[in-house]
Amino acid sequence: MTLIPALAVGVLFGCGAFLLLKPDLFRIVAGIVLVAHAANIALISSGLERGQSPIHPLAEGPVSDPLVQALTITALVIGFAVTALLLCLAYGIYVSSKTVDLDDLSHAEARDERELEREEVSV
Amino acid sequence: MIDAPRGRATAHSLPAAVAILAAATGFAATLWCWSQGGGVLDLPWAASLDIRLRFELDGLGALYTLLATGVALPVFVYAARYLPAHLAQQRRPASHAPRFYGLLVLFMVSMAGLAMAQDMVALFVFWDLTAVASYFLIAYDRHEDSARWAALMALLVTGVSAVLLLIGALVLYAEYGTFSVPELFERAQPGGTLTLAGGLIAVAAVAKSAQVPLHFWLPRAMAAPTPVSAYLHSAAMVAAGVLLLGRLYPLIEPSALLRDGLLVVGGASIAVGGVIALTRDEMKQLLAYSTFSQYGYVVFLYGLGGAKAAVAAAFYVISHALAKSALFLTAGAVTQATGSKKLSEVGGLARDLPLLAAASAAAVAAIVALPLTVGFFADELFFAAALERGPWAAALAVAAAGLTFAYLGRFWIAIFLGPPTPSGRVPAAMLVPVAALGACLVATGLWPEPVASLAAAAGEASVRAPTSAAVAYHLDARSENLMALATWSIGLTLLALPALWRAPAGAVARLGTRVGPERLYAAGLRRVNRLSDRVHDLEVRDLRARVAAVLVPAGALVALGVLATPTAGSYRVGEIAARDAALVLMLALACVAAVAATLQNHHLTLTLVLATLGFALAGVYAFFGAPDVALVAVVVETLLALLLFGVLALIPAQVLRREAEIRTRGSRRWRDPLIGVVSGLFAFVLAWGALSRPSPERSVAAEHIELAPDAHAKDVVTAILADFRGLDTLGEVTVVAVALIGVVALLRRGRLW
Amino acid sequence: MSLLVQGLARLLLAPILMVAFAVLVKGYADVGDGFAAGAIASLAILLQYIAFGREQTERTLAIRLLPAAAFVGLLSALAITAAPLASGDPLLTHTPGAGTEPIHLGTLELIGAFAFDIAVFLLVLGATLGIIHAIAREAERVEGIEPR
Amino acid sequence: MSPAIPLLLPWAAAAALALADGQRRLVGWLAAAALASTFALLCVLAGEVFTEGPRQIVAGDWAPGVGIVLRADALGALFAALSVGVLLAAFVHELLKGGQGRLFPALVLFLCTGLVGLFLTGDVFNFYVFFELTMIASYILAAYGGRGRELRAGFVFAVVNLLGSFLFLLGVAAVYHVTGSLEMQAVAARLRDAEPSAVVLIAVFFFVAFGVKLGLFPFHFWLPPVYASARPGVAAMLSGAVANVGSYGLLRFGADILPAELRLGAGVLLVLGTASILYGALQAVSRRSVSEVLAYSAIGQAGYVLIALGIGGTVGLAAAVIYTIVNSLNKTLLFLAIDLRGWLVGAAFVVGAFSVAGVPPTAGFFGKLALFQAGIDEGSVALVALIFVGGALSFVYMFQIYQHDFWRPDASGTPPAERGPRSSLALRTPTFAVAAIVVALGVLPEPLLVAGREAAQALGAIAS
Repeated sequence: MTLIPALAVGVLFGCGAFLLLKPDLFRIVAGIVLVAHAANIALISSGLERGQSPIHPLAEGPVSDPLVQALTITALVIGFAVTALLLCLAYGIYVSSKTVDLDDLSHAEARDERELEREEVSV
Repeated sequence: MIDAPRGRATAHSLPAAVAILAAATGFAATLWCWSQGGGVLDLPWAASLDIRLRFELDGLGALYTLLATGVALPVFVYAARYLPAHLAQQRRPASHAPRFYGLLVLFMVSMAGLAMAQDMVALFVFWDLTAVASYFLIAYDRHEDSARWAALMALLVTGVSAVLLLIGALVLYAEYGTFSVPELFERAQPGGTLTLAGGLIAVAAVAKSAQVPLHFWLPRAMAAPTPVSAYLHSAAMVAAGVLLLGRLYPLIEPSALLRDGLLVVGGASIAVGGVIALTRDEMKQLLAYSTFSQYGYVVFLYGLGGAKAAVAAAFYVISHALAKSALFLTAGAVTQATGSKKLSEVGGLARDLPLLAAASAAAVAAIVALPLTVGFFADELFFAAALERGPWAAALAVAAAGLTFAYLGRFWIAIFLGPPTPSGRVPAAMLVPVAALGACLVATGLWPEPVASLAAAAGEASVRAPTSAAVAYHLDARSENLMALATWSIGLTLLALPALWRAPAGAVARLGTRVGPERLYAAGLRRVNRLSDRVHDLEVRDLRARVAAVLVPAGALVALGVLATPTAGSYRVGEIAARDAALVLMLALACVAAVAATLQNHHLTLTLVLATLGFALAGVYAFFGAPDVALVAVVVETLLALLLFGVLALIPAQVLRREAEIRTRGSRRWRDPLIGVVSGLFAFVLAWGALSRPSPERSVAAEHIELAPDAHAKDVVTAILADFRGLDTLGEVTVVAVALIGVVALLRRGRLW
Repeated sequence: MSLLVQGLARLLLAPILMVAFAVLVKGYADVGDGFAAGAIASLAILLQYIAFGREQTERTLAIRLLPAAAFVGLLSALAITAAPLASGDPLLTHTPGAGTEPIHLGTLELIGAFAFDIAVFLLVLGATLGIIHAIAREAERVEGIEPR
Repeated sequence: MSPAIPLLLPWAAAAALALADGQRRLVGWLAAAALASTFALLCVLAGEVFTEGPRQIVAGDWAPGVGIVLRADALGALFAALSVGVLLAAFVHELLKGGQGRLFPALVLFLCTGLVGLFLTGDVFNFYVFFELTMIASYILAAYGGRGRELRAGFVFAVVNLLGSFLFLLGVAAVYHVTGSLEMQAVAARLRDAEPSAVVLIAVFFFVAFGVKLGLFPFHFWLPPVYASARPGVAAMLSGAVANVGSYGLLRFGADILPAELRLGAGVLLVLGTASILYGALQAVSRRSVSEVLAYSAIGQAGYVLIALGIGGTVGLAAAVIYTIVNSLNKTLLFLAIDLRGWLVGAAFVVGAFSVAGVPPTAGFFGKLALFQAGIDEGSVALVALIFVGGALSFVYMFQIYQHDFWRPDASGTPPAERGPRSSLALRTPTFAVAAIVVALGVLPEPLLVAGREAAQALGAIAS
């Protein structure tokens, strides 16, 4: 069980990265969600032992690493919070520019820029 | 000329008085201290860097401090009269006056500090301070394009080249372990390091003294008000360059290469400055070219090497400073009287302004080395030093002096002789300083002893050996006298027959404007700006490219990391037991869902796929023996899916549909998946590499399991969350709280309800 | 359909809240913690939003102060964290200390960390509710000006 | 003093003030008071650390590692004090200017909490948590109250930096698996014995994560729109305080925890640093608005920190620390100054400009000096030439834009920076205070130099 979780991390991260390259704001959010999942799998699988749930009283035998579980929970919660924020940010962009497409937004940005660059800098 | 308004006179007179007082006090104090045999002030500054503020009033220090304060005195007196009219003419408030005097005093003080500093870093600090002061003074009329252009040019040339001085100091420090100038002199050994450091220092000095090819900023700096030009050209800023050469001479002199370089630079400056000065019509321009030509003499002298040359250089600086400031003030007074700045527009002023004519005649005489002025001795020493080097140097010296004679003669004759132009009154306060300087030049011409002893002391400081400067009039046919005679005759010839030089000199001047270094500077600046624009146009402005710009280099770095370390045997497949089947299956499901997510165009299906993925991962956690995580994952995924639905429901369906129907086109069709694969690969490599190498040491988790009962908990995970690593939990929930703040800030203008 | 949902929602509210409470108090002995409990409770309330709409839900359930309670929760968590500093111990030092028997309420052990978990519960419940409320209000605004 | 106190104080203040209406002046001033006390506490803490050595406590009174370790060493305490000081100045500026949102004070305090936490924690995962706290507060601040442009910039900021954060988290997971610990000292010790092939990859992930944060070429593309569109006070916070996270992360995780990998990657650092310096400076030259110039300048300045880090050794690390401090003060000063009008504002700006160009008597001079010294100690002509060229370009861009904005009259006859109503003296005070500090550190550099040296030595302490 070394290669398999690593593969899963790779697949999730790659898919997330691919989604991040999309022009659609919501698919970008989905990309962040996937990347966060990849990190969570990496966390949970980086436990140094695997076995029964770490709840006392413990039977004989290996116990699943409780520390990475706690870390994963923390990371999950943080991921939830930032995703919620990112969603609202994406929605805020929609409200202000009536589009969820980054290509449209880039045009707007380029327009702002041209406005600014009209004049040469002269000392 | 518009007279200064009487009101708000205090804005002018008080700071002017303070400045004049400061100059006078400084001069008197320096004189007194010097007469007491100098002195040393040694203060700790930055002990960690081994930098001290060590000042010493040695010959060189005394010379330049006396110049800085002594020339400041008449210049400031003149400014007190000049500035109100200047501001009134430009319709500027009197409140602009104090900063002028403040900057002038800063200029003076930094010059004095530079003159006396005996620590390389302290030298650099005062060196840069003169650049700062001159920057603001040149740009004093900042609404004028020429002033701003000139100020930026002066700052870029002198400020950037100054850094070379710092680098030189640091190179010496790395080699000899000290910033102290006297200690450096003791420890420095001729060789590559010294030549390198000396060369860097010499470049800084040459730029500051406006020597070819870094001379072009100086004529531009004429955009400054007249008192500033007068001061900058005579006793400060430009003088700082040769002061540095004198101060650090023992670091430069050992290298023949550097000496020859100085000879070339000095000679070229004399020639270029002199020839162009011949062609200038604007008074201040002529004087500006004259200045860097004159400093060319000094640089040339330092290039000659030896004690005699060092003394001659010091002597020359004194005589030039006095004379040049007088000439600038003359130009200012003439402009004040006639309203004109050009030689061709004035003439015959000797009748209306006899005092000015006489005083400036003394100044011109001093520079062209006529007897009865201190300038005669300056040139005598110059000729003597050149002679010592050889006949070619002597010939060059004579030619140079002849050129000087011609253009300065032209200057004086054009202003004061010929048909008179109508002129207004010149206030006494603007005449007296010129007269005083002229008188000073004549007085020292008759009694050169003080100047000579000061120059000798300065030369001594430069070459670290006793020197002397015995000057006197000798009515015999010694070679110096013959050279002087030759000079005068060359000068007179040039003056009498302008046809001889008009065409070639004009050609040189035109060539200079067309391909000269100023042109290079302007083109360089423009090109840097253009290049900047072009690079900016290339910059990615698109989020996708921004994300790719993180992922692709990260992938490259990971690849580098893999290549840089041995990988054989460091990746293990690990054993997969039969009981892991469910886990593997769930992971596979998650992967399938992830791939499916990349293929979904519809937002609602995408949300469902994401939820599937989340729940599959909850299963993974469960099979990892982590029920706590699974529980949290389930509720979080549920909340997240609902949130996604909720937000998507706020957006009109057609907007989403249109977005879903957009197909990726062009190079993105293969580029995006490729970047995705690369990113997946590097994440995989990291995860696999790390997972292949479990820590051989006892993990801290084992201690957590043991200690959980001490925390009164049965569930170790909860114990970690609430006790062992409670700070993490506190931080994590704070992130949730801040996310709430963000959401309400975005959607509800910060209202929680 | 909507009647069915409303009925179910009303029916499920109390049991889900019970589950949340159980997850909270049993966190130390079994699976669960403050975060999970808070999230479960907020799911229960979210269900009411879906079934009855924002206005009715907010009328029948007194949840107006819950988003603010998130910060009260954070404050109490901080107070619990900082309390040991008063007696010169490092932050988060648990009471009762190791080896001391805590007070029992039935099978429930009263320990400092439990209070910490309650604070976390409050925070999570309040924060998620605040987000839900903000989105629900936004939905009303959108429907008000942009009929679809 | 326990490092917990300056951590918990802004935290509690943030939670309490989130309940109040931040548009009320009282609330704003309470937040400023909280920031000021945090700053004072951190100064005291830094003083103690500098004179008596690091302060360490373990949360929950457990053994180090079992509980989370909070450790204030010279580097952490210094960066914490610096960043909170910058936040204080920028926040008071925004407060006096008014018009900020209801939750603005609370957000700034949360940002402060995150920063103090991540500078003072001695635990790798805890660092991640505070890192995220800092970043989420920054995202919101960048987008706060904005319409189109700010929101877009905020979104890009969030996405790119989240990607960086998750890369960091992947690295943390790997660190735990390889070492079995999260406590920095134990991690550092165990990583030394670990097989290099995994550790190098961890180092790469950390480097990318902090490179993104610092705005290093080529990870910088998010930075210019964010700095250019945020309100000046927020831009000052981001460039003066939040960007320190990147330098700190590189120093802590590079020089402290992964010194061998840092040496291995020195070449890469130098190459990327060079690219950053040239790219940032070149871009900055012809930008038309001051905030854009400053944004690109920030990219260039990050390159200097990287170069110093690549040179390494006590001299190089000290240069990195000194340069970070100087850069943080410069950026704060300049961003605040462009928001002001009136007497001496130009002077304050020009102090910052001279400091960026490394002209005495400003703190920037000693930053440059330290860099040159590091370059010369390394014996590299190319590096010295690079720092020289970068410095020359900084003269060009700073003074072109200074003259353009503060001197050059436009069609209306006044320079752009003199248009509009004068700012009150009170509003100008924070900016003047920062300018005074920049000059004071240029005149009396010893505190700066000692701080740099001590912090650099503290870095060696863990590894040895």
